[in-house]
Amino acid sequence: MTYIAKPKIVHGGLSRNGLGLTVRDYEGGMSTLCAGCGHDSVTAAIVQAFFELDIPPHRVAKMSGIGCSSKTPAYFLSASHGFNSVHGRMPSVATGAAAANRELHLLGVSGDGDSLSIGLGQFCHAVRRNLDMCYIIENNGVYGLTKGQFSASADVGSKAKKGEINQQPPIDAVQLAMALGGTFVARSFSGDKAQLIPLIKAAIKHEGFALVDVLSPCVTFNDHEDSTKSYAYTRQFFHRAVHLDYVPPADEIKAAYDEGEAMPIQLHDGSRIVLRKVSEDYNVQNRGAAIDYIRAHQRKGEIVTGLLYIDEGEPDMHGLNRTNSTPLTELPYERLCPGADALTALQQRFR
Amino acid sequence: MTYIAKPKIVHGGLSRNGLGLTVRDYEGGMSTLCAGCGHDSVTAAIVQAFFELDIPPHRVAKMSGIGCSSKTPAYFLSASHGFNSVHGRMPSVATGAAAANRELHLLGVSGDGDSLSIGLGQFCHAVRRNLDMCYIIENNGVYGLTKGQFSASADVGSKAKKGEINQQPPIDAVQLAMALGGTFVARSFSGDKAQLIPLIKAAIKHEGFALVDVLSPCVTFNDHEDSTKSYAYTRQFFHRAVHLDYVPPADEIKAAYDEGEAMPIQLHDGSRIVLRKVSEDYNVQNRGAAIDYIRAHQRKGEIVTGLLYIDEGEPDMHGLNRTNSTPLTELPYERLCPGADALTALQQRFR
Amino acid sequence: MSARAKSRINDFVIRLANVNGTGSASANTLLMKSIFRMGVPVTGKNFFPSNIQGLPTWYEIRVSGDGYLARSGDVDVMVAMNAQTYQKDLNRVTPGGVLIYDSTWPRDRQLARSDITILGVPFARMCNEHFSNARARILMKNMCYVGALAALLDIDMDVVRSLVEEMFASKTKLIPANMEAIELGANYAKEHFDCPLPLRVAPLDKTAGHIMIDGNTAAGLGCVYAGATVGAWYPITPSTTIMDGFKTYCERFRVDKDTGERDFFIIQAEDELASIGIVLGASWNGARAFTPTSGPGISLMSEFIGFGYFAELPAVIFDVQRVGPSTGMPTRTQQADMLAAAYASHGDTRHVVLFPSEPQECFELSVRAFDLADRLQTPVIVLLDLDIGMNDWMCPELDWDETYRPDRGKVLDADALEKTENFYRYLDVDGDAIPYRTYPGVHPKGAYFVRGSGHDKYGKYTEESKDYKEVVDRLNRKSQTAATLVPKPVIERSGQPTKTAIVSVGSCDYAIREAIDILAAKGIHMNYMRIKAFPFSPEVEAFLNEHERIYVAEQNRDAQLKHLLTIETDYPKERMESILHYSGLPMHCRSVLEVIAPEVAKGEAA
Amino acid sequence: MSARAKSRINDFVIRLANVNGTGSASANTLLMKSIFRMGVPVTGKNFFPSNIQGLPTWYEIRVSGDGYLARSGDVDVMVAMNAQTYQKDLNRVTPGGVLIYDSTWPRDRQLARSDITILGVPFARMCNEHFSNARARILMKNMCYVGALAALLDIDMDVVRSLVEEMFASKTKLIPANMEAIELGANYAKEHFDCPLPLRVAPLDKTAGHIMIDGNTAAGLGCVYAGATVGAWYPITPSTTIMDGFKTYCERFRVDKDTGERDFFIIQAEDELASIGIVLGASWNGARAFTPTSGPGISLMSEFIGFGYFAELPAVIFDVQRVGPSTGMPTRTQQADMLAAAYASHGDTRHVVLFPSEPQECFELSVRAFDLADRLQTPVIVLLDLDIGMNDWMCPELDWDETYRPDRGKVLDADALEKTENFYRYLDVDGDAIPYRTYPGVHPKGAYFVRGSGHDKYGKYTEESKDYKEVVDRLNRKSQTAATLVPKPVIERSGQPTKTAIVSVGSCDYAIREAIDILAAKGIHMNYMRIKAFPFSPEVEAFLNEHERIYVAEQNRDAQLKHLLTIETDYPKERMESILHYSGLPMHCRSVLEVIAPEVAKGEAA
Ligand SMILES: Cc1ncc(C[n+]2csc(CCOP(=O)(O)OP(=O)(O)O)c2C)c(N)n1
Ligand SMILES: Cc1ncc(C[n+]2csc(CCOP(=O)(O)OP(=O)(O)O)c2C)c(N)n1
Ligand code: SF4
Ligand code: SF4
Ligand SMILES: [Mg+2]
Ligand SMILES: [Mg+2]
Repeated sequence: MTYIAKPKIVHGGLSRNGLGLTVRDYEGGMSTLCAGCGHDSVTAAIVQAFFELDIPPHRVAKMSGIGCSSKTPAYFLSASHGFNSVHGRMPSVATGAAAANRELHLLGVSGDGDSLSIGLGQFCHAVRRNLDMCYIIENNGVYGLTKGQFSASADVGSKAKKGEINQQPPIDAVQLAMALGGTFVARSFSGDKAQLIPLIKAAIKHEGFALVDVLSPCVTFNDHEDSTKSYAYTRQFFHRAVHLDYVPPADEIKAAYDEGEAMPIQLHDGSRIVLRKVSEDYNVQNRGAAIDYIRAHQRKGEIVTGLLYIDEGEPDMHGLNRTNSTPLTELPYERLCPGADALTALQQRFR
Repeated sequence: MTYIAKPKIVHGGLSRNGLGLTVRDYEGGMSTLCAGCGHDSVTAAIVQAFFELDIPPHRVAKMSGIGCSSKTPAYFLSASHGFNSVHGRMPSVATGAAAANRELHLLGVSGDGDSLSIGLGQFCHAVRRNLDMCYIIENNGVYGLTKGQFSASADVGSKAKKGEINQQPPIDAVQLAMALGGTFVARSFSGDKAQLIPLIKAAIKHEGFALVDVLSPCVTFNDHEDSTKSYAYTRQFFHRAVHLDYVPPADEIKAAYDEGEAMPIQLHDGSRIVLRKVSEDYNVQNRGAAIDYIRAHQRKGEIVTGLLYIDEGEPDMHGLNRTNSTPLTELPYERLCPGADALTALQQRFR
Repeated sequence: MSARAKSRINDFVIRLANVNGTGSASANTLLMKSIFRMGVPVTGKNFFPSNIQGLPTWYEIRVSGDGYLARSGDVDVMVAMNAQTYQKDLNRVTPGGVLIYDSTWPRDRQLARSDITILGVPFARMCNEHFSNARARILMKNMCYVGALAALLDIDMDVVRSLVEEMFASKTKLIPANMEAIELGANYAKEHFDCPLPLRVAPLDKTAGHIMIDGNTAAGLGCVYAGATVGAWYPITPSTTIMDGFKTYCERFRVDKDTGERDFFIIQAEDELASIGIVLGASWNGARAFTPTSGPGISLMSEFIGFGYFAELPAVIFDVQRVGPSTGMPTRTQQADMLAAAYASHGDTRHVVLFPSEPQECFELSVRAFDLADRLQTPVIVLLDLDIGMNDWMCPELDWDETYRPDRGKVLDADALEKTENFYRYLDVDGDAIPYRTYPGVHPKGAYFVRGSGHDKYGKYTEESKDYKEVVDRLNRKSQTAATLVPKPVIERSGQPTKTAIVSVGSCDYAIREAIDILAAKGIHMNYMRIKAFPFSPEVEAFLNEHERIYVAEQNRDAQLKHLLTIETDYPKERMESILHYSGLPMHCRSVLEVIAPEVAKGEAA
Repeated sequence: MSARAKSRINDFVIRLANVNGTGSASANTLLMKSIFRMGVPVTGKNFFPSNIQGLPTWYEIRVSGDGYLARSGDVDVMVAMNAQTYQKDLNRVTPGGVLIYDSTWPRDRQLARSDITILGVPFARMCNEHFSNARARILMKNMCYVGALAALLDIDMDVVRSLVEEMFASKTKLIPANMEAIELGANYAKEHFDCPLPLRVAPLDKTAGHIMIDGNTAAGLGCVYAGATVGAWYPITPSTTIMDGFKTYCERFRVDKDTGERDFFIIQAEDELASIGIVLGASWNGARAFTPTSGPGISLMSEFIGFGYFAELPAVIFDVQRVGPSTGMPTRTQQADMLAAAYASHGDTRHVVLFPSEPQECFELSVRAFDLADRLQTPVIVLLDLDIGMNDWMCPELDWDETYRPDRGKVLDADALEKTENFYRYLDVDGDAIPYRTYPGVHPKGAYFVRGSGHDKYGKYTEESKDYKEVVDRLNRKSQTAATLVPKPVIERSGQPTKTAIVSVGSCDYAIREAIDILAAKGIHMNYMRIKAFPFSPEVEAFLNEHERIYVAEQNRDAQLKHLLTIETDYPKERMESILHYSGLPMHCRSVLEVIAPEVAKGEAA
């Protein structure tokens, strides 16, 4: 974690975002992960995404559980609020945080162990509530921090470093989120920044639960031959279904897209994403078809990536609750307390 | 629970099963559920299924969590072993029981609260392990025992007795089990004994995790108008996709079925189930198609019932572990203990 | 002659035996409230099974002009409406008492007793004759016995009528039928028996300024008044009605009439681990948040409670205790989660625990719990029990000081942060072991990293012994600060020189007060301390030290309160003796007398 | 002059500073084992960060001809291989000690000390010159410092060689390179320095009949020998290697050579709630089942532990304690889960807890835990800690009594059931408060219903006070039975008349023995009792009562063992004084001396 302070040298030449901040202002402490760990690439993508979105760091809450992946919030956005909770239970903490202050940007970073083993129940229920947050799973098929046991996302037939072969079918966060009514479901690869950064941006801007399942190889325990979560394997079987561009609210959609091929989707704050199909037969707004497509490719050993499903029409958790649009934490006490007279009046019933 | 002893009168005229037992021998204590509760019908179906399967009651372990549904093991098979565990955690107890003695028949009875809220994680992981058990969810969309709060299976728009309308998308145990690689997935209705009994029989005989999600209305808290889990609603929107007959090992398949329409599937112990499509376009051995079919009907407000998916080819939990075929509990200690010489020898490494 | 035997006017117990799911609850409340409105102190205890319909249930009303509102253990009037338990109910009647049964059906001649008065009223027959609807016939039987009792016990019929009118204010159509049923019963009684009985109600003026309310509703209301905005829960008996109460009043007071927008967020979580996670997340983010639960929930929450302790996050947890261990008896009462609450979670922890004794205190301590949680930046557990939480208690009217403003503790707001050089989350700036905190999003300088792993006083991750110890040692000191901030014990001195005292908590209160009076009448004088909070304020130990002998009365098997006193004070353990009541039923004074003065207890029982 | 200063031969501490993930562990083990093979008592403690690669890590080897194997607190030889921590490592050396560093790069002249000897060896340069592969260059540096130390400390090179040969028995190709690296270091040292140093190893005969093993492996092996067939777990540091150990030996001894069929089932559960659920299910069904975990796991398991207590199911739980509260410091040691274990779960509970002090006892008590769990039909928690569990300890060779047969307790088998009239699960037939149980499926008469809800002595559901109390009162008596069955404390008397004693548990043992010897040398005599189990056997209280003053030494902030003694015995609390060590590092004798005789402690430190 932020054990080691990273020297912060601002180069004169660094570009500044709309807030006048440089990318350095979105960085965090020095990573203590293994050299080459996929998670560090995700960290870099997060830094870039927030920088490009002009979000003030202190308006972001970084939520995590326990694991190598869950440590990463210490390595980005050091000026943001961090909450490193207990193993597998970050979704509930995020739910409470969201309930209290609907305006804070919530970014969850979790691992496959954290979200799909111990945290599976909480993860599913957060999807179901359509909690407004960007939820990244740094998925490596193993428990990194406890030294390489298979996680629930390990594929059948994948071999552990010590030779053991996983026999149990994997739990796929993407298919699960689809089945549970998730409103933004994406998959990517830590090695593919070009895809990952716009995805994270869109996920942050989506109003509701935005899952980004990122294949993020563990170089120490799961990057060998016969692992299906290694860099080599992922690069080989990686299949882009859709290409996504993120367009900020003020900007014009600049690139020219052919009709029918490109589809702009408006997000709640006026920003848009422009989707281009890479694969002919993919429909990002049809849940059933999307599931089929993913499953069909999965049978071929292929990993479908990109924004796989989006529904901007569903209300988020606050919409369902009809919460005051002012964050609850900003309501003055006077508004919350019914007062002495009301107390007297209501006690009539108790006589 | 078995508070009240039920008078056991064996009528001379009762038929006897292969073990010479009557259906009375498969009954339990007097139910303390509300008159008309769907769960009592499921109880009756369980009694009938075990009676017809000639299973000695004491070879059955009845596992449950907490809830009205989870109380029911006290109302059937009183000569069986019961384990009423804690709320939502029965799947793990069943997993341990199965590990210890692979020959005991495991029957789990749970509720939608027990399995889909607090127990969601354990439920999913039991499916994933392909634990050999028949797992019945008595699904009423509410928490009966705590007086009628919505459960996670409540449909969007369903109205509670006190008027509240559920807004969150339901968690569907059937779709979840499909997504998690479940090898036997069925849905039925407590009011449809003709469908339920053979389903439960097949589920008991299936080697692996057999889910039977039974719509089982709660007359006290969720049987009013505007509830989508009421008797009336279920009867109306109930849609049989497949018809199932269970045929014991020794028996001939008697009924004549048209080619193509009827499909016999052999179970591990030599018994068979014969499936007849009610609906043209249903394929019980195609996971993707099954999911699609269920989802399509769901969009129309219809509840697809019957055996929805079966795969007799996957190894169960013991198959995956390659456990000794003799139950672990029956292995003599002498076989388990490596002995003094081995201990001396292995300590060479520690010098 | 026992203290209670002195007068049978306004001093007896009615027990109503019914089947659950038959609508007897409102009839029983009506009966109790009628007595209350006559100015006579009264209390009602509900004994119900852990199921929904069809099993025996009892409601016990103690009428006590002297204001003794514990369970007495006697049954002076039994209303035996449940054939299934008739035998048992008959046996339960205290000699000299009265049993009322439904004489629609012939009573087994075997089931008789010569030492009590047995009165038959044909409730079912009368209702069947008067009402045509099947459901009404069942419901009206209940009203019918209320009528009979009103006549027998001399309850003011005008009071009954006005209560019925209030009960059905929104469905006035139902009033006549209900009154008819009541009158049926009353008339039958008047015609067939000498009314009133010697054992009866006489108007008094002892309930003015009081209400009848259950502790859970009062606690839920307290959360509204404390300004809580986020409530997370997973349903569990007997805590569920706390959230019901919160919801009722939030819906009444916190929904915008025009837009329907809500100034609160209630989350029915997927389980208790999620409930407490939600509370911690919301509290961290600046809301006042709480969760009601019961024993199994506390066990499930214990990992997160330890997190809250170490990361120093406020949280308010209500544990409405039921009978343990494990699932135990969910509809029975006990005080057996004290150790589990005080030291919840692995590692060295010590939590703030509050012990209300009745509903008015539930309201008060629920507000106080939020202030303490914010001030001390730590989880606060409010331990109610089923008896307090689910039964209707007579208690002082709730009142509200309009000048109250929440104590949010040491929070640096945007202005303060703007002026601050550096903000360090876990630094003991003021020497009271309580550091400053910030709410997320308020100011760039306020950002910090919350973690349950080792951290130093600046909030940085650490694995250094020195830095770690600095933090846990401060937490230990914070616990001492807590002892000075929590509510002080209630101390009542006998007025006579004595070196003996009773120490207790929560719902034991009435039973102990009654016992103390009885003992005093016998010349045995006792001081009394009711502890309201853990860690113990200095007054607790000081009080102990004044005495040579302490009786510690509590409702659990293992003497958990005594354990806490033994661990946390220097008072010699050998001078403490336990009074343990753990049957699952509310405590009565006999449990106390039996230990302190068995001979007096015997006299009482006679 | 302190006891240790007497001789610098076979009496010093080596500390090796490295970066984790660079393969130093096997080099350090090689070094330690070489000394062990020379017959000299030795111990190794690993201080590692909670990450996988790139952070500082230290390994500390204490060499003690007298067999004092606690951490000493001194560093006599520092091998400073990590540039990042060089300054800190330099400061850590005890005056008069030696520091060895990698002189490949020039050393900052500022970083010097005149009171120690500083020796530079160009490890990196030599390895870079000798090895071409990048990974080998890193790994061989470690072997190189082993060589240098072997020369400097006079370690027998033949012993080193044979150990290297054993280490690489399955990859013999690697032996020459490793030996080459070792010789590089040894030769450099011999050429440049006076070898050996005054501080050195001399052969002894004190390790015969001993092994070097970590507690977790020994515990895992114990589970194999106990006949456990089902192991469920969720990985958590520092308990993970218990299951690794179990697995290793099961795979060796319990897999059918021909069919590959396994006589065991290890289930990696989805979390700790599931692990304990699996264990309870398997135990109920007749298997011996266990789960290893650490603090957070115990918190998560507490609901189920209470279930096991109330439903009376055997279960064996290993809690390898780490620093709490919450996530705390996962790679540091502590004994702070004692209260959490003893009274885990809501409601009145009291669990059986065992406290092994070193690996051999881990083996022994792990077998014993299964016997007790079966005999008492209740969860048994074995409390190790990170120091015992993950460090290599010298301990007596494990031996096995071939006549041992598991005590499965009171189980009615098919024959017995056949003869039984009626089987009632919770009936106290023998008066020892332990009822009879059956395994499911064995016989029709053996069926019963397990539940965590209220049940009577026949096993039937109940909500009756009397029936409920009968069962929990028996459970209380069962706890007394437990006290007579658990391992008795280890008591060591000073041989001199004394009224003072030290009481402790677990891994404090060596530190206390060393302190006792030091104190004895100063004429301060102390008796000693090491508690091995809870509930305390009668011997515990008897021992306390023999003394006027008791020091309770333990590794936590809150004096949890003292709390347990205060609650569970009648020994006056005011006569107990705490010795608390909770830095997260293994205890050393100074913590003890500082409390008992500060002047002695000072002398020792000098
Ligand atoms: C309650 C609890 N159980 C177990 C652990 C130990 N633990 C820490 S991280 C981890 C697994 C992490 O795996 P994953 O989430 O996939 O993260 P990765 O390290 O692979 O990025 C486990 C089991 C814990 N901290 N808390
Ligand atoms: C840990 C825990 N939390 C909460 C409860 C309270 N509780 C008992 S049953 C139940 C819900 C039961 O719902 P479901 O499983 O759907 O069963 P049903 O009664 O509807 O058949 C709850 C919340 C409990 N017993 N234990
Ligand atoms: S162990 Fe794996 S997941 Fe953890 S930091 Fe190293 S490479 Fe990354
Ligand atoms: S409350 Fe509902 S679920 Fe429970 S017994 Fe009654 S009808 Fe059945
Ligand atoms: Mg992982
Ligand atoms: Mg339900």
